[in-house]
Amino acid sequence: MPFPNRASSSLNSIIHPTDLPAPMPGRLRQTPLKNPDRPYLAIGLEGSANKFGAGVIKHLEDGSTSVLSNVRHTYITPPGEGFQPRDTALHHREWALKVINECLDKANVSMHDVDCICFTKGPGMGAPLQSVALIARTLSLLFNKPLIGVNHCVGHIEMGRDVTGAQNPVVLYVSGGNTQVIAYSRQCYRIFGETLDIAVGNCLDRFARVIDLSNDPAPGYNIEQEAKKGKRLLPLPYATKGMDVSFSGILTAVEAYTFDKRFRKDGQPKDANDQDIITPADLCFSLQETIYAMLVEITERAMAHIGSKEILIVGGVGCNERLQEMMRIMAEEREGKVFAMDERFCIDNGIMIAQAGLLSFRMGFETPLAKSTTTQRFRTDEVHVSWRA
Amino acid sequence: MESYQLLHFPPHLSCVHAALYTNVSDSDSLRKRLVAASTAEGPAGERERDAVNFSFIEARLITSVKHLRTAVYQAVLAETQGALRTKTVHSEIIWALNPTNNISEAMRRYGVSDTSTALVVVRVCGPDLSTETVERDMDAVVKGTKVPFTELQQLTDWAAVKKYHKLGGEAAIRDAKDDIEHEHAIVDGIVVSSVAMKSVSG
Amino acid sequence: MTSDTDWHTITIRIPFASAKHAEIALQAIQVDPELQPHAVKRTLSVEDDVLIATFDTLTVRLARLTVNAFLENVDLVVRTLQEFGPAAAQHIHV
Amino acid sequence: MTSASLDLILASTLISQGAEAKVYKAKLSSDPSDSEILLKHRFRKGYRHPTLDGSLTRARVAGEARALLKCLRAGVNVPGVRMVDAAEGVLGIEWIHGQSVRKLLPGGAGEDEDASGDSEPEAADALREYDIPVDALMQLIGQEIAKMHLADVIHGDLTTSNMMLRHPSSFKSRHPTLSTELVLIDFGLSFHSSLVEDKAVDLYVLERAFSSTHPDSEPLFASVLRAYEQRMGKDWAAIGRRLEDVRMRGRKRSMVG
Repeated sequence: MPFPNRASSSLNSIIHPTDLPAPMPGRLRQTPLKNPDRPYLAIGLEGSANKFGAGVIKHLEDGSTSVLSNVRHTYITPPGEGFQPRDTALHHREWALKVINECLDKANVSMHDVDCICFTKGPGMGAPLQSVALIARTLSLLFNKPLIGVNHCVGHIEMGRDVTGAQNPVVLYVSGGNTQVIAYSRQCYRIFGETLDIAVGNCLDRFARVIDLSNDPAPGYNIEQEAKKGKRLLPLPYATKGMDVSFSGILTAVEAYTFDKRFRKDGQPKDANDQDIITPADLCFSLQETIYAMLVEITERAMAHIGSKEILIVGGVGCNERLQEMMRIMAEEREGKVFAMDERFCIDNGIMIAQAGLLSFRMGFETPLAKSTTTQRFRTDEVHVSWRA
Repeated sequence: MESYQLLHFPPHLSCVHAALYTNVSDSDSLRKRLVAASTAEGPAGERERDAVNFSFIEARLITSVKHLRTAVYQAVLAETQGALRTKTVHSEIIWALNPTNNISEAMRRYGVSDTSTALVVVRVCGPDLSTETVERDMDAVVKGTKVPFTELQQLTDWAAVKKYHKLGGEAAIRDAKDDIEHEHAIVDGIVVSSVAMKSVSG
Repeated sequence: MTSDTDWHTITIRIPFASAKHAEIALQAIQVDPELQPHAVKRTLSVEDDVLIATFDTLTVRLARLTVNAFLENVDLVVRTLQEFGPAAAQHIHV
Repeated sequence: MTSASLDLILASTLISQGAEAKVYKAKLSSDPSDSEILLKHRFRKGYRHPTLDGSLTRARVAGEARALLKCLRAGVNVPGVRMVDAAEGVLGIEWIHGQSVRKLLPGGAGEDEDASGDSEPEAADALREYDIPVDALMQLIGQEIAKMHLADVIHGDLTTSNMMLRHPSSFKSRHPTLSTELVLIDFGLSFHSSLVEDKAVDLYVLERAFSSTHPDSEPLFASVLRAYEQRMGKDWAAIGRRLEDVRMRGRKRSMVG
């Protein structure tokens, strides 16, 4: 029996659920963020992984926001290959200025008009983050604009809240580099549960490489299309441990099936009576069903515990329609609601960095030049969410 | 004889009748009769199987009424799910009582044997069979004295129970060494739980 | 093999379109520390419109890697200055 | 065609509903002398592929039952198993007549985060009803967790809601002075491990639960730890040290971008 495969023991969820306040239905605390006295503009630069994005956002006097532009260029590697930090940084250096110019043109603004320049401080890949920060600093010095270092994940959350209007959702952040269940509490996005080893997107991308799926537009997208043709559910280790999840065992197990004598790489039976076969589509199908069920489960546990009925899915893997569908089924069972976004905002982008950056700027935060370094490790719960009650 | 209903099973499996017999004298011929009945041919065979259509359980291995009823419940549940490991619900009760999955071992240990002197006899059936009929049929098959189930715990061979359930080195037993009655309660607790979860203890 | 006191020293002088641009390049680049501070010493300065960078490294290989990375950063800053410099200069401060 | 267990559930009284399971009070037979039991039903999850849902539910019912049996054999006070229908995801266990420790300690009664002092009197009264001083209760908690860890069972969700005191009126105590007994419940997230790390984390989760549910309960948890230390004997040193590390590490994993 392959289940449940206990992931190698590691620290269980530390922020114990009871840590979080039960919601206080009556008292909606006043948000410290006052409406701006005039329109505010910010440009956001994102390059923590293989996508370079630049976006301009506008905060209006009535408290609403409007996305003036959101331009992105993705570094796509040939099938069977992942993106390495050095090559990704080269891609960002080559494309950044073009994308920034395009985003300013589309927004019909110049650098002089922005109130601050926001960049991803982390987490992410070292060389790509540093290249983007270098550009941000140069622009900041050139136009004498304040710099705002932004946590990549907080960017995803704030953009998600703004685009979807979710009030206080449980956030499932699933991407190539991260897997976390997050809930807001006392001016901090607390990590409720997370992966004990690799991120779910990383697991999908690496399996896509094993069966040579294209990376264009993204390996995860191609796994999803392949999974739709899958018919057979193959058992894989289902590894949730409290609020945490683990994917490395599943990746090993699904890769092992490709050496199974029943595996047909081309997906076709050898001959008429070659019935008991395993196709790449079956593996993609089984992989998705197992890992998304795990993600929905830890999200539901977080919702049950803090009594929330809203779910916000952010991060590249959040674009996956099967994950959204499964989350919706779970939410409906709890009379809850799922907020998901399309690929404009789900996938890494610059506008989310502008949004989170402008919020903290309007609360008086600024990153001094000397502190405008980047970091590969920047935990979501290290950010002081000053703009929320 | 005691009778009760199982509340949520199909009618033909909803009534349970159980009696405790001591001073059982003819257990060897009863065992032979059961073996013969299982293979007898034609209408006579049917009638014989009907006559002995009970579960004959070694009373000295039963630690409490709860122990017995847990085995009955799980056996009837298996019947409703078409998941019997043995031929009938009555043989399934005996299988459920044995800590291992080995059917012949279960029959040998928990079923009637040539040396059985005390038996628990159980009949699972529908409401169509009156308690009087069941009791009459039971008495017709077993030569012994019916006693109330309160006597059960005096008959229990606790050493055999501990041996079969491998409770020798267990901490729970060590902790209770001074108080024999408490130790029996602990053994009963473990045995009842083991029987209840046998379907998943594999 | 060099004894541990022998450091390789390389000095690079890079002229910029203006002193302001050279200063911007210096400030932008110096924020990120060298990855191996024990084996690479970096000093940056500006004289008029020239950015001067001096690197002391323990090994020749480190000299190559450090200078290469530095020049890549300079290239990025220069291209950014070229792209946005004019727009920054001609805006009349209101 | 509904199943016997689903009919049983329809006839039972729903007590509570968590993310994964609904809990009921039920009776298996018509005999009044048969005591009621607690049913935990891991209901089907619509979002999961039926095959995956089935095998997962079976595995979890089995896991929880095995953990309970392992504890029973090791002498840990846990509810006995009364009935199992793994296919339907139903686990029947002994109904514990008593009160959860959470409700017996200050701050535990109110659900609201800042349950003010008003819950103090109720908690204190309740505790009197169980005729046990707070410190003795902490001792029982420490001992019971130690016995569980000595059997290499990790609970996985230790909170004061997952511990109960048996009501003296329905419990024949063998203890010289105490007329109640502490019972650990809800082994839904438990697993087998002999690692010091897992035992330290179990304690850390309880410590966090204590501090967030019961205000200024540091001294209470300290006495739980002392009793745990005594009962663990030579195994305590490593676990105690690791608990320090776990406290320092706080949220454990640094996150690669």
